[in-house]
Amino acid sequence: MLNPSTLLQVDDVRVEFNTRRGRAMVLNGVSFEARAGETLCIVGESGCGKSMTALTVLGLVPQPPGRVSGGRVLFGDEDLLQASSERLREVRGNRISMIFQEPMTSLNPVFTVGEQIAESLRLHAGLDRKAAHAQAIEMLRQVGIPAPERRVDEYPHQLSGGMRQRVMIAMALACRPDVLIADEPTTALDVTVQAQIFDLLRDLQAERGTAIVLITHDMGAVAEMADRVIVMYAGRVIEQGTTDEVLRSPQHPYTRGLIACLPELGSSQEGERGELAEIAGVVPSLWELGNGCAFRERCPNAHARCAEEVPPMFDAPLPGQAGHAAACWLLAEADSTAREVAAA
Amino acid sequence: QAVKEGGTLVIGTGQAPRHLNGAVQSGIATALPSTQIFASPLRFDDKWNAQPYLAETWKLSEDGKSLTLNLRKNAVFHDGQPVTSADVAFSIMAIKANHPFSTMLAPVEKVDTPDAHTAVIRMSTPHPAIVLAMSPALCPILPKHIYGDGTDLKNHPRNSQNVVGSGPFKLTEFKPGQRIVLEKFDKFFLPGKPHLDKLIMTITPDSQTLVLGVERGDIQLVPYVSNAVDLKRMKANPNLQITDKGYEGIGSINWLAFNTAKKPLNDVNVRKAIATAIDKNFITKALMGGFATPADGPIVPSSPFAVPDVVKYPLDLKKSAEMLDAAGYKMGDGGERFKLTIDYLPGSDEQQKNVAEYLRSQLKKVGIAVEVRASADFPAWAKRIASHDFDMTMDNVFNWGDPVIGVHRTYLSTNIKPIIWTNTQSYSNPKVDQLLNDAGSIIDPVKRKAYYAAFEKIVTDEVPIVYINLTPYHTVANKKVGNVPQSIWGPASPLDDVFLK
Amino acid sequence: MPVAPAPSPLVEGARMFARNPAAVAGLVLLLLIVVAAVIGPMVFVVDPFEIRAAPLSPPGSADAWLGTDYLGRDVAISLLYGGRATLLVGAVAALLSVLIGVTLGALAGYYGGKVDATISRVTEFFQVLPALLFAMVVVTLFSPNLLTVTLSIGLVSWTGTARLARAEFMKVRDMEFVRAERSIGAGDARIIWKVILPNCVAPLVVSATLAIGSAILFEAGLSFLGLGDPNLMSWGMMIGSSRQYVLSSWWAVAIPGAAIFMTVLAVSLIGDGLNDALNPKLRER
Amino acid sequence: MNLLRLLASRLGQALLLVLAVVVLNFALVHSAPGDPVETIAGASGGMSDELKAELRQSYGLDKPLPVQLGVYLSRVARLDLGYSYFFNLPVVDLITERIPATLLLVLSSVVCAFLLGTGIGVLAARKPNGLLSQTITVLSLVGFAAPVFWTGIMLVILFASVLPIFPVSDMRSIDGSSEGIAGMLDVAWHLVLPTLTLSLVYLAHYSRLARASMLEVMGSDFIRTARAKGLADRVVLYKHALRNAILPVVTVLGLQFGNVLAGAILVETVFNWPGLGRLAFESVLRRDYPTILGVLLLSAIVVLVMNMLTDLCYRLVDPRIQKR
Amino acid sequence: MATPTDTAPPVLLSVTDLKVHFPRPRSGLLAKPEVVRAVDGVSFEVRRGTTLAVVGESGSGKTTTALAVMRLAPITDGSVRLGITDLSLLGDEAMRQARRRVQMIFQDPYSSLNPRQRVGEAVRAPLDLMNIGTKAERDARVDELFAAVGLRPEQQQLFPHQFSGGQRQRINIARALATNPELVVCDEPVSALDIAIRAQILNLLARLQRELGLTYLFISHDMAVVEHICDEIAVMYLGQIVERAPRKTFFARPLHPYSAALLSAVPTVSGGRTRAAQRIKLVGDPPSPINPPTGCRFAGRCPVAEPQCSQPQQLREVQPGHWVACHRVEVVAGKPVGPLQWPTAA
Ligand SMILES: Nc1ncnc2c1ncn2[C@@H]1O[C@H](COP(=O)(O)OP(=O)(O)OP(=O)(O)O)[C@@H](O)[C@H]1O
Ligand SMILES: Nc1ncnc2c1ncn2[C@@H]1O[C@H](COP(=O)(O)OP(=O)(O)OP(=O)(O)O)[C@@H](O)[C@H]1O
Ligand SMILES: [Mg+2]
Ligand SMILES: [Mg+2]
Repeated sequence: MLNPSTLLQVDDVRVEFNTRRGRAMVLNGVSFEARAGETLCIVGESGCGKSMTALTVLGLVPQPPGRVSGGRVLFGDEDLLQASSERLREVRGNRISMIFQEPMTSLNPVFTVGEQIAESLRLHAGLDRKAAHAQAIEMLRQVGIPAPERRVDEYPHQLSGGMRQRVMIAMALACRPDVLIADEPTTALDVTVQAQIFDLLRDLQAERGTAIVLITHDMGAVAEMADRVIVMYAGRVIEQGTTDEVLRSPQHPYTRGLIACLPELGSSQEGERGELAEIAGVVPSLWELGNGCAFRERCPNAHARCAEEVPPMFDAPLPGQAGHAAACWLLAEADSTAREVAAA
Repeated sequence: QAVKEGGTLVIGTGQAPRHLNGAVQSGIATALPSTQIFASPLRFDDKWNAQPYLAETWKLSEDGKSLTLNLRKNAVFHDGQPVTSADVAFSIMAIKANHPFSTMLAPVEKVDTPDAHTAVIRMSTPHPAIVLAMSPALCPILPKHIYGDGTDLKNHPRNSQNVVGSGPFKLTEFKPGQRIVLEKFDKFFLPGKPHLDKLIMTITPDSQTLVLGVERGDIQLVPYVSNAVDLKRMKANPNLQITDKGYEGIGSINWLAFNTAKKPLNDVNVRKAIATAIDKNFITKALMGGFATPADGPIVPSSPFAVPDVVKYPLDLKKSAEMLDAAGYKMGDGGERFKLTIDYLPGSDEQQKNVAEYLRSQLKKVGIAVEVRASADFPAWAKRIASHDFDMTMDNVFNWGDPVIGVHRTYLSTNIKPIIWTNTQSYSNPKVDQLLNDAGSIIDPVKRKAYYAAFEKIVTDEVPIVYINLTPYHTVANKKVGNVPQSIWGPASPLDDVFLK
Repeated sequence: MPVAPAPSPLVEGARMFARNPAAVAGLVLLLLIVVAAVIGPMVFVVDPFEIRAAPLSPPGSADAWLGTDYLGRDVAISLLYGGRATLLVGAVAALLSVLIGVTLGALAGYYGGKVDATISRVTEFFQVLPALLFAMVVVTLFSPNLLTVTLSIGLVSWTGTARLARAEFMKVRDMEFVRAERSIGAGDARIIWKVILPNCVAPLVVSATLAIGSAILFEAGLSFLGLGDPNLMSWGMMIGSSRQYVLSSWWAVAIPGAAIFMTVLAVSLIGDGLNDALNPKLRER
Repeated sequence: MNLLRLLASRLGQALLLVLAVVVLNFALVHSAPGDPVETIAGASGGMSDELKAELRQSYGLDKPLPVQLGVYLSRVARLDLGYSYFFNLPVVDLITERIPATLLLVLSSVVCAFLLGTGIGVLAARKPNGLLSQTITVLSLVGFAAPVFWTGIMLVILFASVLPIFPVSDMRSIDGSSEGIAGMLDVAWHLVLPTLTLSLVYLAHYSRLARASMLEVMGSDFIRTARAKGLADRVVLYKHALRNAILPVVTVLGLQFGNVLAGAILVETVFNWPGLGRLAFESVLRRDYPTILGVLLLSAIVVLVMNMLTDLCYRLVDPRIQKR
Repeated sequence: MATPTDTAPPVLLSVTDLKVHFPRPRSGLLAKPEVVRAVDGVSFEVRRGTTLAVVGESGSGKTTTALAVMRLAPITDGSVRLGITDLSLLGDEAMRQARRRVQMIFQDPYSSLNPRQRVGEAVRAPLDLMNIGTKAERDARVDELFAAVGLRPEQQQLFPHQFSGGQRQRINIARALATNPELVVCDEPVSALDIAIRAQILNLLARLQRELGLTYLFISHDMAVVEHICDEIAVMYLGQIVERAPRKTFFARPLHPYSAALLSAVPTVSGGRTRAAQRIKLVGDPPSPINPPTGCRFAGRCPVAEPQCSQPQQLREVQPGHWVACHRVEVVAGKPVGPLQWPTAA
């Protein structure tokens, strides 16, 4: 299964939060891999653990109250969860870097953007002050900021949201990382600006072969950006596969529902307007997950088994979709029938 | 004991002088520095005897209406100008015009200056206090060439800056409210004096700081200490010497004054009843730690005019109650006959506030409800008393040497004025007026004493004032200090004799 | 989904508070002090100014177990009676300062613009005046008694609350539920007092608690300078009047000081506890 | 250019405030019962009515109040604060002589409290549940709760008798006419206890504030960004967090200056420090109106200047401010 | 349906040349005052029972327009007419009375409910404030509303924090419907919600419109949502409407370059990467509303701008019901043609 171009492999990672309300299982065995030159998208509803997954990779889970209680994060053949904090710092911002959701608050308001970019260059690339400054200007130019010589000495509050997000990207890419994790980099931005940012990410990836892990909740963005997708629900990966596979033939009822309930552009041209499909109910509380499939309460096809056992990943029963898998007991039946058919 | 020359004496004081010119400002705060800077015609020893100072000799005429002063020829001011009779004449007239003790030089009409070193003070009536009025604290001789420039003397800029006198020390630094630094005047007219090189007066309103300073040896001399707790503490200190001599001149009495114009205090029997209910012994022993002595009359015992034969009111609560009953103030509901207020001079708790509070609890025992009215500051108290808006008040009043200066003012019916430290009791007895006026216009001390004896008998009988105690002023000095001032004016006299061992 | 019984925010806050041992300790301490100050004088009906034993008896003496001051007044009894004045002045002055502060802050924060500018100037003005000095002047000018002392403390110490209230009101004013309230036709008064105020109550309660502490300290400071009500035994006055004798009777200063300290400490502990209990951010954890 | 304009407008506002302070104080002082002449009369042992009237006239107290105010304002504008009733010296001289002592005390306390306070606060924020952090929470409460004059007196007791290593009163040794280095050392020596006393309160305050603000900043997004860059904890803490965390402390510092000055009155009284506070206190007791007015005015100016200075500091630390 | 024929429903809301300017606090005594032209001359009409959607970038003045319609933002100039009443002229009391006819649903389900008020109270408040019905009638109405938005009556006793985002938005809707309003202004009612919840709320809104004949002024920046729900659409850019058209016409062929660019920028599941590759690329960010350019406000970012664009642009009707403010839109053979063609493959 391990692809030679795999840069980062997350394997069965578990994170829990100990709070006054009790223990919340925020991540319950999340696995995925990021490959060079490829974009992996993580989608899911708010609170399903997308950001936490990203933070776990970089060892930034707030501790306490959080705790990584299991799994491995393999970077090369090194388990980052076991690495020393010095080693982690060497990796962060250098080999694996990250862009955050809120460009408004993710930049330090009291330093110039140039300084914030140059800082990681000085740290990781060992550049001196002048060289780092020059390189910062270069980075700003590369992310498409006009008049970078002037902008480099400005403070974050003097820039618009889109520009700030570009600065974040410049900062993240300054040391030419192998992996870039982008946590909803465009949710706070307008669509026209989002498009610019996506274009930029794509161009930079094409140029450098960076592996991008893009976290989003927008299916359209997934379709546009992703090579492969994982869908998360309540701290678990419930479906994974290539973008085409997951979007065209979703296997998990949740994924299916998610795609069906999207209003799509172009609907006006298709005659009468219909009702949108709905997924009833809400995401269960992470404190009360219990046994069984977390989606069972909202699932139209739930049956007894769903309440008893957490479904493992089953390969999609579709021809030619090797990597496509989903965690649903419905597939187990299909799986077994398929196997029976194969055996027969 | 051999006198040693030189050294710096640090004097600690709690009172900040407004300025340093004793000619226009009374009070011990100013007197302390003023007597070092300015010389006066005469000075006094510890037995009320006048001594030569600027005047080598002096003579009071037979009729008591003129005093001739023969000045030294070698006396110069700090700026080098000689001291002449013109300066004396100027100063005496200036004091008459500006000093708050209006009775002190009231009879003075003019000062003749037959020559540069003779001054003759001419008075309209015989004035018994004239010699005492020549004391350092009361009659500083100012240089006419400086203070005679026509500027209002009370607000003269040279009262606090660049002050020039002819005394043993000259001013080098005056930080208002903080410190005064004086240096030996090397052309002082008394040969070989002063012994000290430098005098520093450090002003600290906090008595604790003074005590600490003395204990540590930072401060060598503290005058006017009256606080029992401090005195007790310092008395126990082997490095310190402590004396109550030197306060005969000012003659400070702590007393309870009645507003005799107000009911029920206009009734002499009520006043007597109150006096009878007061335990002076408790006050002096318990409240004042045994340092104070009870006072029984208007003139301090150390004065030549004091008499022991006055009406006294030994403590007798039962009798007091009977007297009140007899006066028609029967015990009402809740054991209360009537209500009174008592004020006190703010600032010196032990002498004033504590006694007032003691009186409240004591008078309650005979059925008088007393409310202690506190004044936040001196002006608040002064205003109440001056406007006669009080029932009783604790007060602290000085004899200032001669009764003419410090005693008459309290009892003369002509002196019922809206001013504090006048006859704010509204006490009026023609007999007393007569006695005082007579005593104030003759010179013969024996006759005067007789008048005062009669006076004392009357006022102690009519009790416009209950004399509580003599203020237990003490001078605390380091054992290293020699010749701690002991004259009747104590520290408010030139410290030219003081030295450091 | 089963519906949980609706816990009111108050109950929730109380529960949070009860879980904080320091805050509970503060509450217990304060209750003890208040009870002592209220009940004490009822049990020992005496004149606290009365001289009861030899002056300067150290603590542990037979007649006065906390000693006597320079006058022979019982420190323990003074302490009981003094607590009344101190607590009373503290509480009333704090109330006054909170009232002024919240009202002005609310108006400034809610209306903004010119109202805000005017009120902010006034606030700034009172901030520029050194509070204690100003209070000293007021008290001496108008004779020191319970009323002037309380008023002057209230008058000089409201600025902090006003700023806080202003900031909170500005924050809440722009929230959508306030807009929603206006869109259903609510008037300014209702919005200010019924809608916004309850939502700023947490920081304001905390600030009010702390204001009590400050007012007590303030009263003590004035009394210490001799500017308290002289006919009223208070802790600050005990310190102020015994200060002259501190070298001979440390207890007469140390004990009332410790009482002030304990009271203010208790109040601050409660304030801290309330801060945690009323802070929804912390509650979620 | 923007800064200049801003400074000018701030200055204008400050002037208005000062004017308001002057007018209010004047009105207050003159609306109160009690008469300064009574004080002078009292202090000089009584005075006749004519003398008092004369005195009133010479101080201009006989004129109608608005006239007095006008005269006072025009004199204030010329930096003439009149003559002290008590000392009969120019108030300006009296005050200027006391300013250095007070400024020395206040600044040294504030600087100590600020530096130490933020330092401790930051250390505590590193481990919000650690021992140091808990200690600071407790200590800051203690510092807040202890009346400043009481702390001072306790220190006096301690250092007066038990451990006499620091002077407990005044600013210089009594006979110390020492100049230069020795004089400065002498002053520094005397400064220790008053500074300690005054700074304890603010130390408590600032450390608490710094800790809270630091904790808040440490939870913010940009700190996560800095971490994600691979910066060492030290750099994150001292470079990225501290500059932001210090802002509320600076704000409070500026706002509280009036309080610090007030605290100085108590401390100056306890330690007999020859500063403005003591002068103010004594003038209040003596009803020395010109001096009281002068001190109030000057304190207001000092507070305003300090506010402006903190504002300037704020500008240096926080680039966002320039936009407003 | 969207073409103005005799059968078209009557106009309910009519906004004419609306301007909302906010004076900015001066930065100092001497600084010159600045004005934020949040809404700068906006006109539109909404017909009874239909939905007009307003889209635009963040900061383009959508919310301000909505608030001005509600009289919650100060109207600098222009008029807002509801039926025959001119809301902009009403006094305080008359406005209070008029409020029962217009209600609003806010964007953020978390901050639009008073955290200290039980949700039943929140829904009741409009009835109480406007004195509608007796107490019993009000209780009944609240129950009815809860049922209508799909909540259980016993949930009235809970506090907002005990609800999920979607439920809160239902409560908001219930509150807005309490007074039986004719017009409901919805300011981004679903943009803070998760995809799965979004569909529930959109369906609810559509159902309520059908059942109650509501009129919506629907503000959003999500083109897909807008296309789903609206009858007419207005595109705002920097305080002005640049294009207004019936749904079908607009989504088939937006005319204004900005509309075209906006539409092309929306990523879709079906479009995927192909669509991304074809999109109209814009550069830069919208200028500030403080000192907007005098001419076409989009000219700075417009790929087809020409010197003439610095002239003020009038909104003109290029085909019945289709208005656009771009002089480069031409009418060729009765059909309007925009300067930027997209999607290239329709
Ligand atoms: N400090 C914390 N204490 C307790 N729970 C936390 C904490 N931080 C995060 N969580 C929980 O962890 C879960 C996952 O959070 P995460 O931020 O990864 O979600 P997400 O998928 O990124 O959501 P969003 O789309 O809203 O960003 C959430 O349910 C959240 O409640
Ligand atoms: N009260 C106000 N004072 C000053 N400026 C304001 C005010 N309200 C809004 N603005 C400004 O008016 C402009 C338009 O704001 P508005 O909220 O209407 O935009 P919007 O289109 O709703 O944006 P978003 O999509 O972000 O909600 C913005 O630049 C905003 O900063
Ligand atoms: Mg997230
Ligand atoms: Mg908006």
